[in-house]
Amino acid sequence: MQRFSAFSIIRRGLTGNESWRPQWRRASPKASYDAIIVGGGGHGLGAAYYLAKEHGLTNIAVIEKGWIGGGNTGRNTTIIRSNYLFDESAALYDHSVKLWEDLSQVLNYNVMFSPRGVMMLAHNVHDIQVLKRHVHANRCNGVDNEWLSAEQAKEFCPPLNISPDIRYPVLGAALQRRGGTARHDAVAWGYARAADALGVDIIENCEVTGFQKDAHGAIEAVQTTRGLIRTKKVGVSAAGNTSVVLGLAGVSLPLESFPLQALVSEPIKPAFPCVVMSNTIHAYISQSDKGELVIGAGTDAYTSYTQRGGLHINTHTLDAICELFPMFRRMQMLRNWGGIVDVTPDRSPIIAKTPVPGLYVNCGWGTGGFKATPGSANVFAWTIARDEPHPINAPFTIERFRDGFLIDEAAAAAVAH
Amino acid sequence: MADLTGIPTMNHLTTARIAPQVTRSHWLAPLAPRSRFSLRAAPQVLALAGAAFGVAPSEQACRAVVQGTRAALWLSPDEQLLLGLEADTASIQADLHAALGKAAYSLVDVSHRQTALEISGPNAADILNGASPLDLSLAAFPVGMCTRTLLDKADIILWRTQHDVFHIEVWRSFTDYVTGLLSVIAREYES
Amino acid sequence: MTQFRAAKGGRIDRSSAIEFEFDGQTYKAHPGDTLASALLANGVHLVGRSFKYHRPRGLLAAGAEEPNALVGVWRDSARYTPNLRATTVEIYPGLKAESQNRSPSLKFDRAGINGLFSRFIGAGFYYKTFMWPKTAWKSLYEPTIREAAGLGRAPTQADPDRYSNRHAHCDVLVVGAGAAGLSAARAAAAAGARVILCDEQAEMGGSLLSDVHTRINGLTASAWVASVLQELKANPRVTLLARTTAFGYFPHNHLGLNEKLTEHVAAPKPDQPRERLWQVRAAEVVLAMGAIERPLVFPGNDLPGILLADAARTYLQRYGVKVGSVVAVVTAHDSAYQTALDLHAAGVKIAVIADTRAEVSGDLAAQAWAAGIRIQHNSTVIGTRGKLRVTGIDLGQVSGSNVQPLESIACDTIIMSGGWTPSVHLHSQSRGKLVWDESLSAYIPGQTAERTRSVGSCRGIFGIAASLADGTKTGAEAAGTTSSITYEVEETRLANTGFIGALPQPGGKPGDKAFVDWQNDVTTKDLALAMREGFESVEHVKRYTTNGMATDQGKTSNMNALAFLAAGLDKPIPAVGLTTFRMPYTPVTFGSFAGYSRGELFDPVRRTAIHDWAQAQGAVFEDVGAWKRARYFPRGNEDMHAAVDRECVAVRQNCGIFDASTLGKIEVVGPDAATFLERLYVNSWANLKVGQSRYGILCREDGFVYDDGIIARLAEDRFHVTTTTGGAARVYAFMEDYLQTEWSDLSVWLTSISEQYSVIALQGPAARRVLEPLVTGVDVSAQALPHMGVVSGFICGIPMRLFRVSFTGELGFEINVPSDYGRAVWEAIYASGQPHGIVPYGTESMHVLRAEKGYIIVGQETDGTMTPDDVGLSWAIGKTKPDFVGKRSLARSSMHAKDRKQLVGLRTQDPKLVLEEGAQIVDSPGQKAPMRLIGHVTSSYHSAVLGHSIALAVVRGGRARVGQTLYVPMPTGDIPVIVTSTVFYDSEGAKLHG
Amino acid sequence: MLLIQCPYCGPRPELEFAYGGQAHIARPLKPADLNDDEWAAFLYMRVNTKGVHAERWRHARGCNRFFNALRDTTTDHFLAVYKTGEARPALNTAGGHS
Repeated sequence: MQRFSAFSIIRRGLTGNESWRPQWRRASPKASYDAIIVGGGGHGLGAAYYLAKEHGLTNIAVIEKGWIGGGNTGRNTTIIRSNYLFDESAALYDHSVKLWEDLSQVLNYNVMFSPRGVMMLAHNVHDIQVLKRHVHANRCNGVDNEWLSAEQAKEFCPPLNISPDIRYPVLGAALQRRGGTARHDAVAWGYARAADALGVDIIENCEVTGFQKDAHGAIEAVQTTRGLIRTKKVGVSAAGNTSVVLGLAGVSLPLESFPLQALVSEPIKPAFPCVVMSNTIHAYISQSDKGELVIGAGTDAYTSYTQRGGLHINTHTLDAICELFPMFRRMQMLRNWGGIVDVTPDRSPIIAKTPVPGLYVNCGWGTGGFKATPGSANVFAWTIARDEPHPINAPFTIERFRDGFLIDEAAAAAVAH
Repeated sequence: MADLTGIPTMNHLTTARIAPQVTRSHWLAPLAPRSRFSLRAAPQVLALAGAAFGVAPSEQACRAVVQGTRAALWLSPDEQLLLGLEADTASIQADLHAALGKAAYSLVDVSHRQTALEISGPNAADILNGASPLDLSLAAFPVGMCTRTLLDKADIILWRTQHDVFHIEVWRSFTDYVTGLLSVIAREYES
Repeated sequence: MTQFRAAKGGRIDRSSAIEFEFDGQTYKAHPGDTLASALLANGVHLVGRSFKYHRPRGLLAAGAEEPNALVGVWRDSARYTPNLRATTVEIYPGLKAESQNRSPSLKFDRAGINGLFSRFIGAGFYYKTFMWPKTAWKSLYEPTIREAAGLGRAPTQADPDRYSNRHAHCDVLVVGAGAAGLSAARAAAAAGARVILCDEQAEMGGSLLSDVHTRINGLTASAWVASVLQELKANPRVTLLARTTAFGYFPHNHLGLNEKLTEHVAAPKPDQPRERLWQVRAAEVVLAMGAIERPLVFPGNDLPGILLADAARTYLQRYGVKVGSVVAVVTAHDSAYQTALDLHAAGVKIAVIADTRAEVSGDLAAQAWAAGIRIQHNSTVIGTRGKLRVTGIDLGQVSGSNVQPLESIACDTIIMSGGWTPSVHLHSQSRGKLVWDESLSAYIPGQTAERTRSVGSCRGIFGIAASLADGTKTGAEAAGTTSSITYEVEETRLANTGFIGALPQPGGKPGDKAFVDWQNDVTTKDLALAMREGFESVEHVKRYTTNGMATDQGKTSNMNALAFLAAGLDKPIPAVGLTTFRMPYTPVTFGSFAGYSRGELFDPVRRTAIHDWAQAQGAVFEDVGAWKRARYFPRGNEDMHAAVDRECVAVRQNCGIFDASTLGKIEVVGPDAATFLERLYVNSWANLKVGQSRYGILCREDGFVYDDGIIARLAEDRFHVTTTTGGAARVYAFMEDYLQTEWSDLSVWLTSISEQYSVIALQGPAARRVLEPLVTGVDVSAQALPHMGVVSGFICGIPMRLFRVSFTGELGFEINVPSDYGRAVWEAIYASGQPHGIVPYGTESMHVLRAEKGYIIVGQETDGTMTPDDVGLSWAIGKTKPDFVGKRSLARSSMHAKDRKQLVGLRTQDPKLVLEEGAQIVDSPGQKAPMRLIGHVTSSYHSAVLGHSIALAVVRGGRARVGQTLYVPMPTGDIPVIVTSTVFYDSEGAKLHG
Repeated sequence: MLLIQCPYCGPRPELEFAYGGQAHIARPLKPADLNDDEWAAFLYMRVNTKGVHAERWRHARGCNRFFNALRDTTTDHFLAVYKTGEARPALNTAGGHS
């Protein structure tokens, strides 16, 4: 792997940048692998990296039906935080944040993790109760999250409108300083490059068309648009398309896929220092390093695989943004896009074994998957390598729905991801 | 002891922040109190109510039938909104119960649940379309058509009584919002 | 009269001169100018600095595709708009504009030095560095990058302007009012269709407005446009929308249009909205978006003074502006010859027409020849000269794959044409397919996904006659007919040729600083580097180099990048793929999406009939959903705690009056009403007698508590169901769902009566004495109306539904009266209560009073994961019922686990200490994070009546822990608490039944 | 914003409707007879079809009726709407504009 550094940039720059090599090989499928990851997003590429790095499985491949990082990894608002309510969630997401903190150095790829702080606004007494419950639970779990008065919130985020005259005045906020954002494409590319360096094959334009099982019903091969590939372990990280892929193996999941839209403004000089989320009025916003205001909209109401949604979602998102940040009314939307998010009944993910031996799944991240990328990839790799869950993802099974052990962040906190 | 039977209704509205607006583009004002009933039953039972109420409910979807001081608005295959004079509230109720007798139905007094507004004038439809996603052309929304729908963030019943006159029924706590919204939309037609 | 204003021509109003400011300097212009044309008229080409290298940039285009000339326009301190394209900013007297992304000035920009390091800061360099030391990213690198990035500055004050919204429907929506669009609209209108025609420009007509040669039906092009517009204006079924951009194509032929209403006005009227969002539902859509001229990619192609040939013609013929004095033309398409001839006719010297093609036929070449203009075939450009403005062009001669330097020619302007790229944006947004047309070397619309049709040059049909015919035929089709309209056209035919990719260079190497994406500073070298590093998917290259991601969304850059990529990968262009076209077509103001929604119109403010009374009494309100509820009624300078203490004591000692009107209410009527509730709620209802009420619990099918409320039986077939305030709408929908889709066998109907009744809660020992004198037709004695009894009668002559219920634990009544009478009845009760010390109390006191009794609030004690048993309500479950919603889920073993969180009471040792709601609970002191959390505090108050603080909490296995000491870990240390029963006050309920 | 054909009121904007999830999932008549897996399947398992999806809509801001629809989740085009209780209609030709 060509090492990245200021020095290498200058050295190769002086020779006309001719000596740069591909960041990862353009691999073609081998006849068989020790393990195959389906889905070349951050979660899948990350799982491959950790399988190779921490579990010594290097004869593995990531197969992606399109181009890597082209799904939700490249379509999200890059918010990273771990101030979740339940112990199980806090543990999972904080494991992730810890990995984020030195991911650039570990991968030798600048993923631009920027812990600029994630602030969640309270607009009524109920919000205050819910967010304070978060603050206390997080503190006791060793996750940073602090309560701010409206004035302190304004101090942390000057554009915030804390006037009592707005429809839902800001009464306070919960702030996680370690939270922030990262450069989404770089996460996929960084993992791809590092995994490739460890021998992992990254195979694009290769779609799964079926699974082949042995006499005991265990996975023995994957049928793809690029031929049959033998393997005894398959980890599926297919986000919105998980139901489709698992369906090929006869596994049905408690999932529904919805369109999720997001948008950016034209780039402007630094005007917004942190990430702000408001569940009550459904808005979240930050500013990218390129200068664009990055704004998340809600999901459309109906399941869909079209990767696009309605105009009304945008009007409702932007009226909330303009209400909270009235100086942004004259800003202009530059680009809008849609992703497909797979949602579970309790809005928490599934990272688990499936009823089919050798088949593992990492899905159900809804609107919150990006922040969990390293952590989820890390424990998913463990689960695949050892055929048993890591303690952190042990609660995130499929069976929890049968047994009623829901991890219901949505119902409990009603805080958007 | 205090007897309030005589006091004017619409306390809420008269203290609300709206007064009738008369402008070049439109006329917007609250309408007088009415007696209102939600009558829900199977279509054939609804038909029975016609004689007693004095208005045969429309069988066609989204149509209002008017007879003298009374009107029946189709809201759903099993739901009609009956409008009458405020003074007739008790008699309407009694007549309908008598007429429907043992039949299975639901008659509920909702006179005070909602208020009525009227918007009219050359720009009435344009102003409504500032917040209503419906096609309000006469072809798509003829005189006599009524429906529950949305006015931006409020539920309303929209009823076209004449080609440039719309009757709006809105739950009382949304009255301020609906009137406020319509007046803001209307402003540009004054400039 | 400035030196570059042509002697005649153009559509500007030369009779009046207006002044405007750019970067603090005052210039003259004419009405009808754009900021761009006015600057050119004043000889100003340098208008901006590029995103990364801060290279001096001039105008490239004359329309919405402009990548360079981004300016900020300043109306007043609250009306600053960044990143506007000078080519679309209409001049008005006093317009103030400023250039962006430069410091201190356009002519001298410190960051221009970046250019020297370009070899080190090429595509994606930032992914490879800024990683050491780790902490420096946040403290140093990122702030530096962010400061360097971004173009304009954000507005800093709230925008006072208004924005308008309009939903519209039509039979045919025509997007674009050039030859094809106008003829399509005309044909559709002639067929009687309801037509909306929109065009992004101030004047409709498109390229016809700068075409002085073509004749249509004997008229000049612009005269023909005027006549058609007049005809369409006169048609009441046609809506013409100029300055209106169709920016988004949404599912089911729903399109978003942005209309600019006041941007061109010096002093807009106060009530005039700045912009209007049109949300159009069209039965049929006709896209006539035209084509965009493609720039040529050659070394130094980004100097000020280098622009698109058609832009030069537009500036001349539409704005009467000459782009320079000595112009070199580089072209791969005939149309640039017309421009050269027009400029020549206007007295501009044409130094050379360098044509990339081997031979050129056709009238225009002949005319140029005749005019004595030098034409050089097989040309390429190997370099340009100049710093802040082009001063010369270095031509090369192509023979086969070999490129020889030819000569250097002095000029102050270069105009170029690589041919035309059809604007397929909206077709693609609608999810229509695109197909590669080799003969046009362009993508054109293929299979459609909506009811939409493309006409004219946006589908590769060039030429006025052809576009008029195409528009007419298609416009009629969209209106469901055929048209007999024909047009007589005299025009010069042009060959459909062009060049995509980078012009050939000596040695076959991509030359230096050959820009593909002007605004984002993406050169052929960046694209080459991306390919070298293995980024081959067009989406990867786009993201790695940021090509096409600038504010022009790649309108001038995508095709050249694609071709360069294809060449580099040695694949045919269609094999490389295409990036998705995304909404919006051009940037759209946030405010126009928000529309009227702000302040009270952001979300309805719901007020009860008693609200104004409470306000007059100085009540402090809280938002509960959309409702405003009185939280407490301070007297004098009481704070909330003082007011709440006083209110609570008053209720317990005398009586209090509370506005409960926001509670949800549903009247459930029909022969099967009881059966319905039996199946839905956990309780039994069959045995509930008429005139009685019962506390009901509603679970979701998953067994968790969903809502609760009092349900009264008014008659055998009539129930009055109350829900929580927040639950009103969702419980109604929940009931309708089961009725309509599961239990259609039941004869029962629902009617929301939430707002039919004002609900006045009268609570306290004196309640009966306050109520008695006001009511008629009812006996409110304890014998006649026991706890949970319900009766109809009159209060002050007003019909009422009287519930004897209590959410305080005191003797209590809830009086339901028709809402119009709510306030009057409230005031009558309040008056009657004066001798008994009645006080109004708010939601805060209500919370304390119910907590003293251990009554739960759904959403506070429960959180979507609690069963009825968890919150101590298993007593309410109808044990003998075979089924109810949620019963099966409650039978799962996990629902009976010993360590489930259960509702308990908590007492602190220090009676004054009030725990924080949401605080966590552990079973041993001194734990370090991560602690073993066993529960949390759900409600916590100071109880003035009891003289100590109280709290409710959910704790694992809580009911078995009563009497134990647990700990609430706070930053300041652990707070020991004793687990108690949930009932702190009148546990035997004597007062309730008094 | 989708345009949805209410079987009672005709074509109306999506804003007036509430999505009701997968259609034809009947609540078991005797839930007690189901084992935990069967009950969980009823509660939570959804086909989440990529293609023609039978789903429930409620004209919540209109006539308030639930009804069913066939929609292609890869295009969002509606292929059929039908009343609650009616069988899923067979599709003669898939596709077509909505």
